[in-house]
Amino acid sequence: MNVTVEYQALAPIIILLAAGVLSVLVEAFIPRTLRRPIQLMLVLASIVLAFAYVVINATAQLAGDPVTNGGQVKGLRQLAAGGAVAIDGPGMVIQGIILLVSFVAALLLAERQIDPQGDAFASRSSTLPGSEDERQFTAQGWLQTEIWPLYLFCVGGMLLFPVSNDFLTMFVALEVFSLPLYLMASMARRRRLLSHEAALKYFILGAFSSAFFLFGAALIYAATSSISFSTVAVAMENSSQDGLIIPGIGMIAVGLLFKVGAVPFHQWVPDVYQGSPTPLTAFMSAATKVAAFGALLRVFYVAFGGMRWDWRPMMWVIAILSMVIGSLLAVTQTDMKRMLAFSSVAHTGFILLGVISTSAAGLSSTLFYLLAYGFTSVGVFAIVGLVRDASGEATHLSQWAGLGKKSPWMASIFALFLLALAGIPLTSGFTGKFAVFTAAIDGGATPLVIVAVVASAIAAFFYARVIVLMFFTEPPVDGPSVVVPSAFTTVAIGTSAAFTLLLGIAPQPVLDLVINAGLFIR
Amino acid sequence: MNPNNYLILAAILFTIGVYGVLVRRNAIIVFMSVELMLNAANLAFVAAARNTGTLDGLVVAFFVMVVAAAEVVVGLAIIVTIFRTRRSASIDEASLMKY
Amino acid sequence: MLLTTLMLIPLVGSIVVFLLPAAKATLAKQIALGFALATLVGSVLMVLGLDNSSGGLQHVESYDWIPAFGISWTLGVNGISAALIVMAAILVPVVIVAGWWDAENSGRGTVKGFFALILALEVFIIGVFTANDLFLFYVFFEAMLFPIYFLIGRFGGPQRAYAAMKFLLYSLVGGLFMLAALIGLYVVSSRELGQGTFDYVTLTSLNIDPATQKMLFLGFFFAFAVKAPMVPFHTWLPDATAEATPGTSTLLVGVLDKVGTFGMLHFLLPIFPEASKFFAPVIIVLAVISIFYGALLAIGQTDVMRLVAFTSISHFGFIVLGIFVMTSQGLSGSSFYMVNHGFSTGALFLVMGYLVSRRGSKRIADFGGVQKVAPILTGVFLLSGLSGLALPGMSSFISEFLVLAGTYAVNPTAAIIATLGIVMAAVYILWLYQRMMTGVPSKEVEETVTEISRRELVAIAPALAIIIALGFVPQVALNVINPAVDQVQTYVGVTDPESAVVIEGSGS
Amino acid sequence: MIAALIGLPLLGATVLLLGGRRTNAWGHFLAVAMSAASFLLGAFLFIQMVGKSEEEREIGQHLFDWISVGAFQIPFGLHLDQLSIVFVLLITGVGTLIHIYSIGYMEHDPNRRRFFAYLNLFVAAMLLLVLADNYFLLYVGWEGVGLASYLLISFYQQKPSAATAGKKAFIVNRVGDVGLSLAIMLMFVTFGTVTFEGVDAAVASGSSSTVTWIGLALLLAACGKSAQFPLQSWLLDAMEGPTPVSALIHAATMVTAGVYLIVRAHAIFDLSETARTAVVIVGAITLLLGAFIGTAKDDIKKGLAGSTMSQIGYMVLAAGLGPVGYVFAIFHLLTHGMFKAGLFLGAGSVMHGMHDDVNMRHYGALRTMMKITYATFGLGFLAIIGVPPFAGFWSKDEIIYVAFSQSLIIGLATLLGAGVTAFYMTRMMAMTFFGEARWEDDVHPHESPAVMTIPMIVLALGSVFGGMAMLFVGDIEHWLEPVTGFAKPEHSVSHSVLIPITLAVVLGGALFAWLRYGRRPVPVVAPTDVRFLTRAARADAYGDALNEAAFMRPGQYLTRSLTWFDSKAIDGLVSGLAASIGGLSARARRLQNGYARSYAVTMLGGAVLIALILLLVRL
Repeated sequence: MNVTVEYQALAPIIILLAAGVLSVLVEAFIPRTLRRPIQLMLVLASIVLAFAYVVINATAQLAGDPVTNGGQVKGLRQLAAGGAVAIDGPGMVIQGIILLVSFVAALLLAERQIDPQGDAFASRSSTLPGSEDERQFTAQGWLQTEIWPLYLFCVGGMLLFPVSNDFLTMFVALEVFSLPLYLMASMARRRRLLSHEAALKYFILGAFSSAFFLFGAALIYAATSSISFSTVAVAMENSSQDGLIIPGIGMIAVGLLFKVGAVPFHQWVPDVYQGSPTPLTAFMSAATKVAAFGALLRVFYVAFGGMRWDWRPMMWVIAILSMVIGSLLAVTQTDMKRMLAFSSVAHTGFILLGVISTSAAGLSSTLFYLLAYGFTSVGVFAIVGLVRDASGEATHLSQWAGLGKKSPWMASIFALFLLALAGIPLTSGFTGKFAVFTAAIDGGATPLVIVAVVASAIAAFFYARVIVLMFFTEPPVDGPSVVVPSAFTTVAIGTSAAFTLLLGIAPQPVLDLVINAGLFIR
Repeated sequence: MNPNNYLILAAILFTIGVYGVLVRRNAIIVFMSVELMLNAANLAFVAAARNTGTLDGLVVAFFVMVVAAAEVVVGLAIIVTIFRTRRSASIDEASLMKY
Repeated sequence: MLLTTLMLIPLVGSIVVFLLPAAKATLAKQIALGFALATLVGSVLMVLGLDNSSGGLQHVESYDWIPAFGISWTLGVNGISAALIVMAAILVPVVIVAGWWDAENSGRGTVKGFFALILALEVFIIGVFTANDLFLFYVFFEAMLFPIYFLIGRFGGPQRAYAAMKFLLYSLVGGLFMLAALIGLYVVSSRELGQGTFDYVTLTSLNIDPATQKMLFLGFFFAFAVKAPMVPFHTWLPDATAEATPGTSTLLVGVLDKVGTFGMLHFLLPIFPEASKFFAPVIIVLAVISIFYGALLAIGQTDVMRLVAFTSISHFGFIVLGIFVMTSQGLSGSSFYMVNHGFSTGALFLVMGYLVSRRGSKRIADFGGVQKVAPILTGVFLLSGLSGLALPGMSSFISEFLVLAGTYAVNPTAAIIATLGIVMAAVYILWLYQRMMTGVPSKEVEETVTEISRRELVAIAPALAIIIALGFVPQVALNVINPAVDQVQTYVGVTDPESAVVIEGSGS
Repeated sequence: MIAALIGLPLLGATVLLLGGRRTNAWGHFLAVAMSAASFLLGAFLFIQMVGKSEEEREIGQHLFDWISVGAFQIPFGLHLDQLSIVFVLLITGVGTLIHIYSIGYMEHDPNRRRFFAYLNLFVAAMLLLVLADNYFLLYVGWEGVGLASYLLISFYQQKPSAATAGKKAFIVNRVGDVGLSLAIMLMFVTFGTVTFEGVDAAVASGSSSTVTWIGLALLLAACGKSAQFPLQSWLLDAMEGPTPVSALIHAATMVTAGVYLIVRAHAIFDLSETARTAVVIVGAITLLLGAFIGTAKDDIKKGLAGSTMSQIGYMVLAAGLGPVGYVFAIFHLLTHGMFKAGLFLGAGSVMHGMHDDVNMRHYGALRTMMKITYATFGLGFLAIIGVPPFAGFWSKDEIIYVAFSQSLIIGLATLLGAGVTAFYMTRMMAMTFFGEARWEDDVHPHESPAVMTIPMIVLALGSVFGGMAMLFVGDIEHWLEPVTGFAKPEHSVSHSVLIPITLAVVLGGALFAWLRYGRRPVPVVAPTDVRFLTRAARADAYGDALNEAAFMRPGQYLTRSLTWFDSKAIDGLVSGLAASIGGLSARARRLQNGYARSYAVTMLGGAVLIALILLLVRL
């Protein structure tokens, strides 16, 4: 059998992976001084190019219904690479979101002004924390660019993850974007012990979960004699192999729910978010969630679409747990990053509402929510990275008292992001919540919405508390201050804020987009 | 003999792997247990391939080996860093971040 | 366009004031006052433009906003909302003048910020009363919270953070349940009409099955009851008013809380008629409880601001009562009550503010004998108080009596019990007056309390003048309100009981 | 034209209140002028009315449509008929006199301007009360006089007792207002109108129970305003106000508004035996209670206040007797208005001369010092105890006569009342003007200035000739008949029998008092070793004690407990909820114990959970 490769359809993925290879070579052969500009150029360029291709593909898809013309190059709503990849509306939207977010996150990673010692990453990851040579390298102001290849591979993997159309591709994509994340998580310049710990936990648990995913895939394969979603879906309709299928679905769910950080697979989230370098946290919290939800949607809508009556109750429980426990635990957090981590767990729960309704509305609302949440999340962590004192980032809540006085603008923008996370009208967060709630009630999940409402009520408390802290409390003496970032971060924050407002005030265009994206291809 | 037994064996291996992850402190051994889980999956794939008479399972097995290798590289790198700083490979010691 | 323009005036004002350099405090005040007065003129023109022969929405304007969810920017007013808007538009300049130095006295926050927030608040107030797309209404309903939240939190008293937080959380929680119900309503409409909508008029024409109606009704009612506030969802109000500046309290209690009762009248009854009828008995009981509960607690307070807050809780009891008896007297009475209450409670809060700012204490016990040192201030106090106890001859009396008469027609028991409330009103006002104003002034009072200033008098005079004028010619307001009320009655499908019919019902 | 009656004094009040200090100099003259003008206008209207034939005497003035909501249509209309005109004359006439008197009485008061403003306000409100053509507008006047009374009672605001008394008066009146409100509501829902005309026309159609309820509600209102049992307690405290106020508001006019209300609503009482009986009983109780209280008071004003209660009791009782009584209720109201005002002004004049001392035990032998006061007071005294041919005799005698015609017990009550009245009034005379001087050292009694004595003289003349004038010249029965209806009682003890008996009782009472207080010296300090009855009378028959036990104490307790409930229970519940969420969160955090392996355990648990749910669904 001859496999044709639809290069245009796969272009975004190929571009980033290729760029990744390229940037490895850059690391290897280009002199240190030149590396940063080149790498940066490479990264931003490749992301832009990939995004351009996504747009081209999307427009081409909207041109006409391509499925008819034999899955050939032109119309791109199609299975690519011999059915291993499905480039369809939702898939492309997800890819687009990932690329946008990663572009903004890249700007954060490139920031070199907010930390007097350089950037957010260890001058040499290989040196021991607190060791003599670490001090030397730091003193000499060594700066690494080795995260860039990792970053590119990571984004490339993320692009593949939600569009992969069989379990193998999906597993590979999962590992391709996870492994770089594990490494980058360990590279923080300050508080390296925490950074290492984060990496270790992330790695062990991540590997653990992906093993579940893989074994689940094996069971499904054993039951349906196929790893391709479409065929699996068909085979499941009339399969007697419940003994294999049910555990299979469960274990695959474990693998994916881990990545989206749903309760009870969430415990890595706060630790990893706290330990990792903050720009990376921004990236993870946004991009990983988007990619993972993309994959989750595809698996449960396409492969297990016929079984929705079986897995829905399970998802109900997970969603309720995520919303309630996420909001509940955030209430008593004292560390800004951890609080936001738990809030992101809660948001996973909200997004699951969209997934559960297994309808066109559910799909589109989930996509919208992902976009909205992605930007808000990047922005919020970007600002967390700016609040610093001598020892680095000041993430303890008490240190945020009275920031509204010191730098009203940053505080106001941060407040904006918090309001968006809390789902206050005229912010993207509200539109997203509104969309998924609507889909859920329409899908007959009213009780879930009630729980969501209660959870949001609890959540409102800790968001509001931060605002009280920033605006209504007197700043402590020797409190931290908001450092003035370079253009990179400024642009990143600006974009996020802009999107957060735009999607709240005039969401119609984006809504049109996600609605027209249509359903997954089978 | 009944090829389903291979699946059962795979399940047992997987369980052993899980058990290892849960009870062993040494990061290396925990990590080995994870590898064991992956290989259990491999076995399942191969066995299933034999059952169903399709090739996909075998292909998967090859890919998984590669991926596992990559994972080893990353994993060991992280574990070694930890070990060098803490002079111990116990993953329980890496518990500064909690609550 | 008229209504949008009406909202734009204070919006522009707010932005202008906000962009001023912090040093130009006086200029900020003057500009704020100017824009507030401009808004007042605009709103008066708006009312004069109303056609009182029809109770439907007027000055309607509608533009698509988020078609994907059938959401549109639909504004329109009927007599009731128009009256409330004018009331608000009058109170805002009053508050600005009365609170001329509040920002400085609070010692926190910037002056321009204070006045920018007040104008921003006015924008949302107009929005919330004119919005006739339920989604839009919800947006304004929530947006309204934040100016107040910051007004309390930035410029309030020692407990301000706590009070602001409590206020915000109560309102947000209420709002969230409303949101759930709102979405439910949207889904219902989309099931019934194919394409979901939030358009008020369309929604009133739906016939939703009773079970669903009840669910949705409760969602909305909870939000409105928290806002109104009704016992037992009221505890945020005394704390808020105790900490907020008098001006803020005036707007909070005088205007914002009306959104709750306005919502019941304008949305609950027409959209969920069956559910409204079903729950009416329970709510009437709640309302009567509120009347007494508020009055008794007002008697028991030792802090003037809290006392006024509790009197309002009692008054809101009357308003809700009038709404849910669904007679034309009850409904018109409640609508008129909302307007009067804005002025009378506003006046009370302001005059209390004058006293508190002089004496530097909110404790009633710290006053006494003020009449000796500040007779005019005392007179103003007494006048505001009398309007607060609905003295016949004042507009508040007419509205209160309309509510009671309207109640008696359908529920004599409730009416009789509620009528006893007028005795307690006399107790809490006159006893307050006795404790604060009469007797021989203490040394502190003699030193601190000075006669009312010209500015303060100018600020409060309009409110008092209106109360008395409307007591003499209430029809000015009622002519505007009545048609809208008839409209509501037709939506609900109720008519006033014939007096003949009532003879049996009343003979107890 | 009619509106001007009200408008003039209202204008006066407004000018004085808004004008502020600027008007201090001439304020009181303006007030007097306004009141007088109003009186002249009233007189003019009266003469006009007399000129007309009986049918045309009733004139109305519809100013504008006041309130119109659905069926609730209230005109802002005035209405002048034979009943209102006599009130107009009484109010403006006595009112003007008392305005004049006050010029002298309040001369040294820094707040004189405010005092006159309030007086004018009162006159305006009282006129509105009697001129309104519907119950709702009447309510406004009703509350207006209440307000004026409140302001004037607590006029000496720095005196806590005065402030309290004012508040008490207002609140007790509010209890009465509940009655009025309910009555109006009932009228509205029953007849669909609240105008006098409409109600009178429709009343027949109402079910008897409803009409009775309306009547009782109106009675409650009357009790509040007219200090009838059980709402009498405020009147005695009301004496805290300046004496002219007591004369005008708490003797001559306002307190009689209840009688006006009952007579005005006669259509309703005509139809309800029950309501009428209730009215009679209330009247009887009050007339005895008031008289009883009067017997033991050493405070001259409080003595008179008790007497006022008792006299109004007579009127209410008469009104309760129905068509046979209405006119005499009004008749007595008018005569009482004159002589009681005169008595109060006399008392004021005495106090004026005695350094505002009100305790009669410090008086004595003043007849020489204050000749005019003595004379006028004496004439008033003769009038009130009902000595022919003085005013009180005619009106009271008629009431006693009618009372006997209705029931023996009631008749005896009125008779007894007359006796007690004679007793306490004689006691008052004796203690004040006779006996030996018991003044404090620094007191130098002196006659009051002309500005005060002239009104007293005029009123004295009224109490001498008023009765005869109204009865024989004015022919009051037939004057009022078109409004109130009038019927001669069927069978009764004939006058020829009754008058001697009455006079005998009166003389008995007077003689008894004279023996006790005229002949024997009066102790300067009130003796404490007295019989229970005296103590009871001194304590206002324990009315306040009752109120306190029945309402104040429970009310305070309820308030306190509710305040506790609000902060602890309701607010506590909410904050408790918040706290429990916090606690729960703090506990749940512990699960996040930082050990990767325990996280893995949780994940495994999750996996198991998922598997279980999936299986459960399959079952």
